[in-house]
Amino acid sequence: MSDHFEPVIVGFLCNWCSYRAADLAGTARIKYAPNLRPIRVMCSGRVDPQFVLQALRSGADGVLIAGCHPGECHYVNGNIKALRRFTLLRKTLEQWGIEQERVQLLWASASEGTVLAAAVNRMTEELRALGPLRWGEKVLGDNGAAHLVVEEV
Amino acid sequence: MKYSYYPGCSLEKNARSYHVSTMAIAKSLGIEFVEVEDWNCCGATEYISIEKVPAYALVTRNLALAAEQNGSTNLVAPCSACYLNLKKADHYLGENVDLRQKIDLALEAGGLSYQPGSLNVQHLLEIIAVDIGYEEIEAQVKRPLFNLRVAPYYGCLVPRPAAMGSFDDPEHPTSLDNILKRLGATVIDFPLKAQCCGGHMTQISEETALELLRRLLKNAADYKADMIATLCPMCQLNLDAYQDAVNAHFGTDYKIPIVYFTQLMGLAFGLPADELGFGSEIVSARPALEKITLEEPKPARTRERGKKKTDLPLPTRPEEG
Amino acid sequence: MTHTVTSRPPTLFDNVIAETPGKALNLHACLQCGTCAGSCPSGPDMDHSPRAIFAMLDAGMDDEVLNSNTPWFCVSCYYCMVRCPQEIPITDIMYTLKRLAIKEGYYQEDKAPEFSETFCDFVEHNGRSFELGIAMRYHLRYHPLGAFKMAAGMGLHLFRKGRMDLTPSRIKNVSQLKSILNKAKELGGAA
Amino acid sequence: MTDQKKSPAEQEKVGVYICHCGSNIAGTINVEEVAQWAEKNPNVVVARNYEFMCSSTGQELIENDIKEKGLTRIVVASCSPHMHEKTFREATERGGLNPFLFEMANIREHGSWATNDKEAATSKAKALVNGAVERVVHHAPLEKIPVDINPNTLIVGGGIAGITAALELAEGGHHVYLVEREGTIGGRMAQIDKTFPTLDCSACILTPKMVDVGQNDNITLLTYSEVESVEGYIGNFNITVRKKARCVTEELCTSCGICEEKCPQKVIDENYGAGISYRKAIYRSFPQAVPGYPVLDKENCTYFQTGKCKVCEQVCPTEAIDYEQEDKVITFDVGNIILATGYDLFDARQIPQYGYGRLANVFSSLEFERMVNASGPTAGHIVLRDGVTEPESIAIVHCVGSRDQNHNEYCSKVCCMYSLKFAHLVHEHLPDAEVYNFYIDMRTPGKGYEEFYHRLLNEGTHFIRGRVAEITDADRHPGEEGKLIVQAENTLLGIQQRTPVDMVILSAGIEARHDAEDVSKLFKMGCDHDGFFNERHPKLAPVSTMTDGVFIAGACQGPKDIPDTVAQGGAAASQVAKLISQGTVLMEPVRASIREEECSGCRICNTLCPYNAIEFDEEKFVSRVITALCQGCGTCVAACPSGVIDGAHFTYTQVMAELKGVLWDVQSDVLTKQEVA
Repeated sequence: MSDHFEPVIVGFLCNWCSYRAADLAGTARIKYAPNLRPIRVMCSGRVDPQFVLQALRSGADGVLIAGCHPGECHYVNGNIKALRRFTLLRKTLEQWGIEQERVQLLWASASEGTVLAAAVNRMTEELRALGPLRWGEKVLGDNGAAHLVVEEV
Repeated sequence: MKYSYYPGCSLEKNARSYHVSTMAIAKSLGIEFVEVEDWNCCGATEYISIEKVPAYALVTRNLALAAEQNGSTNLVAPCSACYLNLKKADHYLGENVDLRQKIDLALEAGGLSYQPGSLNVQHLLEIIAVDIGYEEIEAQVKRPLFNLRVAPYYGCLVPRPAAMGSFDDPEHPTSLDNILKRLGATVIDFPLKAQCCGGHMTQISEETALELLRRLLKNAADYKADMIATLCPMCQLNLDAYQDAVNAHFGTDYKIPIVYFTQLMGLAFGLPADELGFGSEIVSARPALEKITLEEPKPARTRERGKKKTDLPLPTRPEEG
Repeated sequence: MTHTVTSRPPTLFDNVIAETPGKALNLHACLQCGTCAGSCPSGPDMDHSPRAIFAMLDAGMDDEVLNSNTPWFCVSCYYCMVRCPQEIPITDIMYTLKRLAIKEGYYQEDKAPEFSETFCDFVEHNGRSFELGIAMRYHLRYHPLGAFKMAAGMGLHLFRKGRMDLTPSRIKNVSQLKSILNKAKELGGAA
Repeated sequence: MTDQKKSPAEQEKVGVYICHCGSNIAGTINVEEVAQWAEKNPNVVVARNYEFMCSSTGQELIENDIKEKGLTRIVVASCSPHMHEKTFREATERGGLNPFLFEMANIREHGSWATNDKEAATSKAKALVNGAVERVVHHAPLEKIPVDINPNTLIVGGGIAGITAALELAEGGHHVYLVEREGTIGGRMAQIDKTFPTLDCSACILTPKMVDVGQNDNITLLTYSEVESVEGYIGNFNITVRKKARCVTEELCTSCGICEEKCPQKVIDENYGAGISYRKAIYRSFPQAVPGYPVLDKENCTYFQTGKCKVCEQVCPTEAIDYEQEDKVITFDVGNIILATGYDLFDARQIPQYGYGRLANVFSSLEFERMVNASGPTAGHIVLRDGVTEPESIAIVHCVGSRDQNHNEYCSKVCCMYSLKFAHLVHEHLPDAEVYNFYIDMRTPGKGYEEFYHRLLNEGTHFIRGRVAEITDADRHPGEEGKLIVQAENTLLGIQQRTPVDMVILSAGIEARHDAEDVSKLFKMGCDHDGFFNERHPKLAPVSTMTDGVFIAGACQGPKDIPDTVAQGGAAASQVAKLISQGTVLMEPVRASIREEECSGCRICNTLCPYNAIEFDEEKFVSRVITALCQGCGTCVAACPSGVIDGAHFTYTQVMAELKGVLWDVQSDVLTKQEVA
């Protein structure tokens, strides 16, 4: 493993809980790994599996999907839908030999800045251990054939 | 039911009656105990006061042996101190990586190894109250202990610390109460049921130790207990063997026999007293046992909410609530 | 429970936490509420209450702490531990304080250490303890009169009841135990 | 996708503005570097960095650049959009652009404040800025959606918070539905004897307000009722309430109270009476109950249990008793909702060492409130459980179940003060009695509170600093016989004290209602892990929730004393009044829409929508979004197998663009080949 590998994590944070959690972490000056690159979505239920695949293809080493706790979803149960998609997606990714740690789902309420920060730290550690994703070698093989399949997902 | 059995040093000699009565009731209840081969002392509360790693190594050798001899993954200790030391070692080794690594190396030096969590450490009281259950106990009763007033005494190390998961309440345990009730005994609501007997304080400051013992004896006497039922050799030893010393020191005259709950179970199960180790207690239990009658006492007046006209209603008791 | 790590040399406070298994870090969160001292059966005989000991640790009064008889009077009843509103493993900390006191060469004469030590070398040589034998030996060694009193008091009783003998039983594989303990000592140091 | 067709990215002229926020951002992030770097982006016309972008001069920068440089898109990199998105959208609008052609990059909360590593922070900032730029070029102009506000309001909970809010609104001429679970309004305040620190009689100041509620035509009072369902959204909620059968015809009942008087069935009053007094099977919690008609409690009614009795029916002069009465289900519409559901008292039985439930003379604080109350079981006489003996010594135990990791970690805020009040009341009723207050820290913040503490010091209360370890009846010495012994360390002396007393009062803490979580789900808003309802902002929006149109007041949000509770009741009311007078609210145009021509009619989205906002057109065999109902979560957008649902402002293209933008520095070769191909 390259000694100074810093993973890049894309975070899809829901507007009502986890994005605010990240805001709170900042406001409370909680220092955590700068490896997360947050993208705001209204609800974790908006996270299209294609976003995740695109993120991994575009060079992210991991993706963190964060939403409100079950039962606290601003949109009743979008987070549960996210959970369902996540479970399926993870299985698919495993088929391609992509480690579980690379795509994670987190519940963090607006008051849980520490939870979010801790999760980012933990995930960063896990990905440092795993090393770069190397999507090309893993999924694409030499010709981009497999790639097209991915596009269809 | 089959269990690995860790008697511990006390049960070899001073608490022989605990061992004998345990084996006796085990037969009636269909429990099979497989003694751990070549077990060693758990270190009591002393060893850990001197050296940490060796103390844990000492205890863990027993866990390793028990796991390796696989009589059963349930390891039972009748002595509270042994029970806690075994349970604690298993718990902290699982939790504390640094300690774990050291202990692994130490055991290795003796050609042993232990994987934390691979044994379920239980106290004798737990398997009787929980695994066997009160119904089964009641079913075995041939000679109910009618009119025998018993103070259930748990001591410290079985109910506490609850942090590692305790089967009973750390402040107000009830399992022994329930067992004794099923035996037909009159169980007193013993406020000091989980207070401390002083442990090894007798060896450090007799003053302190005797006061702790006095409190227990006084309170049991205030509640007119015919005897105190214990589940720990140290508690039994202190309360029994130092009762004279307490009387001498405080000018009191307590004569409260201290027996193991297993002895009372055996008695109620109709087993002969001499097979239960009776007679080895210093304050004789005979006078108390002679109080046992054949007919059931009238139910003790339970506190109804607002008995007298003036009374204000009482909140329901925790057990009921 | 996060605690910012600093570069300063470890204090006794730090060592106590480091040497105690379980949630010892909670010690930082002590409210000084006194639940521990209020619960302690032998508390009245301690020269400082457990709560005071924690305050003293925080104040860096290391000598006073290690000289205190408080941990030696702990009867390990664990009441403080289950009642502590900050979930501090107080009983385990008391064990740690004993070990550190011995390591640092503190502790009063004819108090617990000798008893514990007697106990321990017994166990190390036989693999089994037999409290009464040890008690006797301890008293004979450190205060013969005490020992006499003991014998007069309860020893004889137990003797008659066949609950006490002076020959300890031995485990078969003492050599295995010894090698385990020696390795452990080498790894563990005194504390 | 549609918005790809319009406005090809290249043509957009983006302006980027990096805020220093004093040193908050500039202290960690090299704003200069980020700005220069951003300017290299082909879409970026101008990139500036400025000390305070939210200042008027900062905003003018944007406005002028739009006019002078003909910018078509704006990106501001500063704080969280939850802070200043509104500000900069307005600036964008003033500059002459549609406000939604703006995007914000959060480089403060998510950037400079989250790390000390300047290099990392700077490159993260670049990524976030780049993401915003790539995204904003795909933005489309949008209009906010106006929603009418129904002027009626639902208030749940008839305690002092709910009462205050109801009166504020009703007296302002707005209609209120006040729903209360119990048979009467009044809540906790009605149980209390005196209020600290002024010691005025709680009932005396409360009951006039209760009467006002009962008489106000603008208030529809629904007692012995519970909300069953809540549909809709701000301005347009549809509410269903179950009005439980009280077996009394309200129109006929004159509240004479004869039924109550003659009812043969005595029941312990666990609720209003805190379990220390009795009521009848048909009862009013207290004489000043509003409404005045009683409730028949079927579980304990002899007639309902045995089929015989009917005494109440016989004695009722107006034939108001109706055993056949059934629950009524009522539905109505409101524009806003205020939750004022109050609190539960910590159950002291969870701390066995305090003996509550085992030791007769250990009382809970609420039991004592009732006892010392003139309308209580002993007509205000302080006596032991036997109902006659006056205690000569009383211990008051603070922090029961509070400030305790084993129970509630938080401080319950009111216990110190009410414990002081108890001490005072004992001095008043039993001048010779000794009073011991056991406390960890004495917490008396509030107007006149510390002064009250000083008053108690002068009244001779014994204050012992130490958390009580245990309370026992196991005496050790003759002096302790027949007493309750309170064992604690006097931490100021460093000694263990055993204090023998006749009576112990446990100052139990405040907990969220046992069913708070269900309630929060019912109203689609969150509660914290202690079960208290989450406010929108702890400082700046204490009575708002994350759900528009739903407000909270009083102890349901966290432990609170009466003044704070009343203040919140008023605050919530004024929030609602504001919305009512606005008449409409503008809602984010973040809505889904289906491109019907491409819809395959698979109907997957129909069932997914949590708001049933998607209808199916049987003729055209396509699905259609009812914009008024859509809340914009985007679940359907993510789920549509043919990708023909657009989530406005969060379109596939926009998110994908932002995604690739934030990953500008790690794009793998394979991908770029793909992109080229």
